[in-house]
Amino acid sequence: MTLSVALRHDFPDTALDIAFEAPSGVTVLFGRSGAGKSSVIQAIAGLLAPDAGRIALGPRVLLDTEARICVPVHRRRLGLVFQDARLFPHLSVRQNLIYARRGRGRLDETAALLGLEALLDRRPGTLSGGEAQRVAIGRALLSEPEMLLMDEPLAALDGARKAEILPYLERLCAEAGVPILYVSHNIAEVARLARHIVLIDGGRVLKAGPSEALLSDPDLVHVIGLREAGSVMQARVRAQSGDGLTELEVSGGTLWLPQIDAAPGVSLRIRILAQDVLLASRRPEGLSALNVLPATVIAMRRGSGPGVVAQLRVGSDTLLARVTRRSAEALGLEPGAPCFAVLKSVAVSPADIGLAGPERL
Amino acid sequence: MTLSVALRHDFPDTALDIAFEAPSGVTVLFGRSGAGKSSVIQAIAGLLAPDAGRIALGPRVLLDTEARICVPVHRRRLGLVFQDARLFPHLSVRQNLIYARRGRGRLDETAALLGLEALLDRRPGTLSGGEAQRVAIGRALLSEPEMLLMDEPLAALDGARKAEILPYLERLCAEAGVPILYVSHNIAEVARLARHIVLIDGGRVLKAGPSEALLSDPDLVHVIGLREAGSVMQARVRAQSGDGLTELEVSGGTLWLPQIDAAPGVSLRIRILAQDVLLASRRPEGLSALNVLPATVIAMRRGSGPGVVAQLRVGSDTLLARVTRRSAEALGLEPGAPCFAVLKSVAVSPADIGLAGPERL
Amino acid sequence: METLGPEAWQAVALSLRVALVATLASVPPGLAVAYLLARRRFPGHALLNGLVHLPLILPPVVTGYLLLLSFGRQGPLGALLWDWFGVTLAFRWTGAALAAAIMAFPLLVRAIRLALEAVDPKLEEAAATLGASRARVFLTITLPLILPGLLAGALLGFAKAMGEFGATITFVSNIPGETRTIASAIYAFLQIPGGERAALALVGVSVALSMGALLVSEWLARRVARRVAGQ
Amino acid sequence: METLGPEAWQAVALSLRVALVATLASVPPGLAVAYLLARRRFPGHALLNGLVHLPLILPPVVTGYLLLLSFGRQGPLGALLWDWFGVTLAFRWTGAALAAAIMAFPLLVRAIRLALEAVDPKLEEAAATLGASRARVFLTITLPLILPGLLAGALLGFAKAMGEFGATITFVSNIPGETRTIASAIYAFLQIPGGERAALALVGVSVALSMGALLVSEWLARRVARRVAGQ
Amino acid sequence: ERITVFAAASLGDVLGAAAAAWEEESGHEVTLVLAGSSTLARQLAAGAEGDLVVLANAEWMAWLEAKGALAPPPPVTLAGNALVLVAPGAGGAAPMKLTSETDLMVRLGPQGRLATALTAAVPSGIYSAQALKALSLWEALQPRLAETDNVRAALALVALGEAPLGAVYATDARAEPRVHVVYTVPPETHDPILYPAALTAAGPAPDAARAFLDWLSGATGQAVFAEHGFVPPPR
Ligand SMILES: Nc1ncnc2c1ncn2[C@@H]1O[C@H](COP(=O)(O)OP(=O)(O)OP(=O)(O)O)[C@@H](O)[C@H]1O
Ligand SMILES: Nc1ncnc2c1ncn2[C@@H]1O[C@H](COP(=O)(O)OP(=O)(O)OP(=O)(O)O)[C@@H](O)[C@H]1O
Ligand code: MOO
Ligand SMILES: [Mg+2]
Ligand SMILES: [Mg+2]
Repeated sequence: MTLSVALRHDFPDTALDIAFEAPSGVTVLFGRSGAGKSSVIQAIAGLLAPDAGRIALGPRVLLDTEARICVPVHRRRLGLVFQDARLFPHLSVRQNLIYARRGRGRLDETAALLGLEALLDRRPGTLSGGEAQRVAIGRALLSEPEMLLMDEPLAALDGARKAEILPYLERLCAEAGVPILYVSHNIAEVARLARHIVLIDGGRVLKAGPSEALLSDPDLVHVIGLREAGSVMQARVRAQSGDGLTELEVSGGTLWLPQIDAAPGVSLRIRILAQDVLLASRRPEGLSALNVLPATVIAMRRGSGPGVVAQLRVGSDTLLARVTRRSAEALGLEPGAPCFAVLKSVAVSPADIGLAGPERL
Repeated sequence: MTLSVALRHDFPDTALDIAFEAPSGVTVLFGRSGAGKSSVIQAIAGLLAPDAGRIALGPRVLLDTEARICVPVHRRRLGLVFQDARLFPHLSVRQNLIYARRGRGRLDETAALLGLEALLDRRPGTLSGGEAQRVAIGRALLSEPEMLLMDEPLAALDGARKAEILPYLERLCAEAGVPILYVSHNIAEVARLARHIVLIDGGRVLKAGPSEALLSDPDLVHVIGLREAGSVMQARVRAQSGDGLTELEVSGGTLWLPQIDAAPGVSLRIRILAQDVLLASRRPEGLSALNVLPATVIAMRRGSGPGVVAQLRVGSDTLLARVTRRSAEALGLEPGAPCFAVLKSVAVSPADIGLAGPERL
Repeated sequence: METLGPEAWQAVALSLRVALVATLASVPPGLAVAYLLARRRFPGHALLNGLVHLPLILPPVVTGYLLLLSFGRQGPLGALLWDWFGVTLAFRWTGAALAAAIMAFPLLVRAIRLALEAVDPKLEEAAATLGASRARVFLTITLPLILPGLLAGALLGFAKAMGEFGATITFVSNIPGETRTIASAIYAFLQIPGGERAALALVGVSVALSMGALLVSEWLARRVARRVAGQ
Repeated sequence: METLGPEAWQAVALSLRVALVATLASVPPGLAVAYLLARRRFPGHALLNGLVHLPLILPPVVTGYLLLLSFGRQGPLGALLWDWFGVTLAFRWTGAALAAAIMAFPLLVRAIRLALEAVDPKLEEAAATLGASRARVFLTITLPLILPGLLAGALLGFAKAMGEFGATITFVSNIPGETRTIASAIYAFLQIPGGERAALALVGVSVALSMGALLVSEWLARRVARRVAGQ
Repeated sequence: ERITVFAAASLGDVLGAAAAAWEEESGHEVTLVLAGSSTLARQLAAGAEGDLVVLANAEWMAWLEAKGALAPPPPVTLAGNALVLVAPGAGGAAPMKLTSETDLMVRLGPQGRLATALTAAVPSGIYSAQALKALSLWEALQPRLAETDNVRAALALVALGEAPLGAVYATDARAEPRVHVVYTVPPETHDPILYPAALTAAGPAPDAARAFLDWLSGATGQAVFAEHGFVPPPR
């Protein structure tokens, strides 16, 4: 189910002019503070009436200012997690969670996932910031929406909690086929979840496309942040080794990564940060890095700093590596040059591995 | 100026029993959602009256339940940034910023730092989540407090904006001598800012101490998160090289890092993530990593996963490295063994470099 | 209260009944009108608002007279009520309740309206995104959140209904057991020399009853407010 | 309005003056009492609350009678005011303003109280952390935030003051040019044969004035509410 | 000189006319303060500055005298009035003869009520009650009364057709076109209806007040009362 959004709206000081398509899976809206992310979410949910626009979820037209269609908020069946939790203060956590009445049966399961079991009879006024945000997530999940709109849902949560919730969202998206439109500043979350990324800046779409392409686009390194630039590779589980590592097949060879709970044959998406890749002119030895893949330099892009981003071909995948200019010169890296990409196994954390959605198998 | 906190408070379902000292500089309260971080902040500010406790900032006793001392909130001179922005809805952004009346002269400067120049005449109701949070930060900064209490102030902000605000907070702390108590889930922020860390869990202090010690304590790796484990090294700027790199002197040798704007002789704290360190049994060659330091293994700690954390001595510093068990065995890493620590220059981002406060020179 | 004869107690009972019925019966229309005034912009907004305030602005006797003109047996509305429902208000306690309700209406509406205007529309939006229809949003979010204001308004209405005299006696006169409320009885006592004592005794009863209502409403409101504050 | 003679216009002017003075003068004590009732717990809380509601509960005539007893020249408070300040309220327009203010007081206080209870204490806390004393917090945060409620209360008070009759005539009588307000004048007209026409004309004027006040207050309240909502 | 006259509100128009004439004649000015008899009496007792008081009720005058609020001479009666029964409509129907309770009951019908002022408190109501008792109609009619706070409200009930009958003063009935008199209550069935007047003890302008009182009792004043339908006071 594809969400297609096209809207124009004038605020007193700024203007939105946004158009994008969000195919099934997770689409991340990414952009700096004030870019217009929340406004887009609100318009899709029906809480902001844009000056002009058309919004459709699959065959359902939710808004068409030309055709004077505007489905009321409560009929849109979109689960919205607000940037602020917006819990109902007079209802207990339990009552907040089952407010939508549809997902009652899954209350216990959802509460457990979000660590809310002990809080069910509390009132929102007594919750901590993160607790409130988790209730808000649960409330939206239990409304069994046709699509989830999540506005920085995990910003108030600690890493451990995030690591529990993210895979659930992923499964929901993959198994229940609920597409998610997700706002985040956190590129690790973005890379993990996003099948599709929409980069917004100053009320306009800067770039939109599959996450693999955007995250490994050296032109976007400055937008995404140097430290978070990276690429996404397709991989297939080959075997589980005894010592806690999983053997994966990528187009350019074999990767050993910390154990991934997936059966042999399963397809995965693996995000590799540019800065986690070392380059070597000959195959290194006696090094703690297990993964060494032969590569060819496609392009070298200089930024303003001392680093260069090397775009490499590894098998049929693209890999980014960030090295200093000094090293690049010392190693003689230039387009067409052969080299070896060195990748530490532990540099790929579970947060960087996502299931490839069924559609992409 | 040291903040000393000791307090007990019973909530209907949970209890707080917290005691710690926050020396000058930045102290970070770190702990999972619901641990009690915000409650501690509120108690220090005087917004939560604990059942029992004593809170003193330097010579000023703010609270002493035994001596029946309780300085009213408005006389505590603490600048508090709330987890929610809590802007005054009826005042413009400008009026919000200068509400405290003290720092009026620095309005323009602060607004520029926080990117609020264009928003000064707006009302809070029209701001985006991140914009509101920036106004809240500015409001607290402009109150010229004797201490800053910041409850996840940057959670709603994008990386670029964070990268602008963090150095400012650092300078404020170092130059103006304003201590900061900072709540954060984001270990990168923590490592960057914290001189002191207080780990809270379930209403109790799990561990407290200087950040170098806590962040490189392999026992705490599971609390901090595998991916974020690392160590902090003291370094001194030696020279700026022409190609955008800065040469630094560390106890174990020389490091080349992307340009750091600091004069030769300045002391710095550099955070190095365990997963960014590769180990080699002999000095590697033809590799894009510029920094190779001779090291000795102090200890090897196994977690539940496939990785081990190697604690290394490099000169007089401690360095953590995370490698797979398979590599550790292949390289023969065991306590006492010599090896080489390999560190990519680009792996240390500006966010990982902090000024060492004047007190620590 | 030895000074109070059975007639006086009858007046007390009647006053209670009139005030209670007036209060309860005016809550639903009060809610509706307050909602319209607080949330909707429509052509007759100012007119409706003015109409609601009229009983406050007019001397009570005038209100009573206008009620008589409209709801008396000869009045257009009174005739209608009689023809359609066989209901007659003139000289009935129901008429007294109507008079009390109308006099109390501006107070009730204003309290509810203030409460409605204090409800954060973002909460109602959140409920709508969870699939709640307008009616459900109102019943499950708005109504509970305005409950303290509703209670305050109902209390004001009740107190006013207990004290109302001018409009009531003008509209439904003073028929023992039917329309002779405490206030009418007090007035009657005050008209004769030396009647102050008996009036005072009735004033005492009236004050006691209303204070009881006040205490109950404060207690309820505090409970409700704590809930609404999410604690 | 040809039917209105100069005496009637005198009553209109007087009513306006009385209602305005009553409203303005009761705002500060109304604020104080509402603040106490909304924010403080103290031993006399229920008593103060009851006292404030009394004028609503009592038939106006009784309130007027009690005022006469206390503030009349022979009354204890009246004597005190006279001895200390040379002020006399009985049978003066100032007394009419006092009566109107007292009758309007419960409405004013309740509106302010509802508004106060809707203010998010977190905002006041935030102001305190910025070094604002209690007084400054009240003036810069609380007061602006309750302004819509204050306006609503003042409007109710004004409307009530315009319509007040029973307490006024009982306390300060019906002296042309001094205490004969519109409502008293209407009463006087209704007591004589053929006076209905003149009474009706006065009702018209009274309604027009109050509607004017209503429109102004609604407009103001809307402006203020928009500000308070942060837009 | 200006004098203040505290007068029963029902005397508003007659005293207004009288005052206008006297002002013309004497050069003094009159301020009329109109309210219910009980209100005026209490206010005078509480120190209100009235020079002359005219009530619709002898009892409150006696109460004032007992309080020492009056100055000599003793109260004089300025006028009298008659009690009548009125029915809605312009009239034309022959005046009724009240002989038995049945006649009244027939006119009231199964539902109708007899409008009066409060029979226990307000003068016209008290007179009505006395008359009904004297006519042996009280038992039957008491449950059928609609008592109002003043006689004008009772009149309004009849004028609007809400009550088929009402007991009011002749002066009120005379000036209300929407009612007609169906019965004049025999004066011997109730206490005489009197409007007493007196000088107050605290009045600041006793001489002028005395002059106005005398004028009212005199031929010119009495003529004004007669013009408004009042009957002369019994001598
Ligand atoms: N008024 C209250 N009544 C009951 N429990 C409370 C109350 N206030 C806080 N708590 C509980 O105390 C614990 C600590 O809350 P606190 O807000 O300090 O957490 P926190 O560490 O700031 O969490 P987060 O990172 O989610 O903001 C939480 O479990 C919370 O539910
Ligand atoms: N009602 C309004 N009036 C004026 N400007 C508005 C209004 N609402 C939003 N804006 C502006 O529109 C821009 C986009 O706001 P939006 O909330 O969509 O940002 P965002 O991308 O969600 O930012 P953040 O990450 O800080 O939450 C902001 O600059 C904001 O100030
Ligand atoms: O003139 Mo009266 O005292 O209202 O019957
Ligand atoms: Mg946003
Ligand atoms: Mg918190």
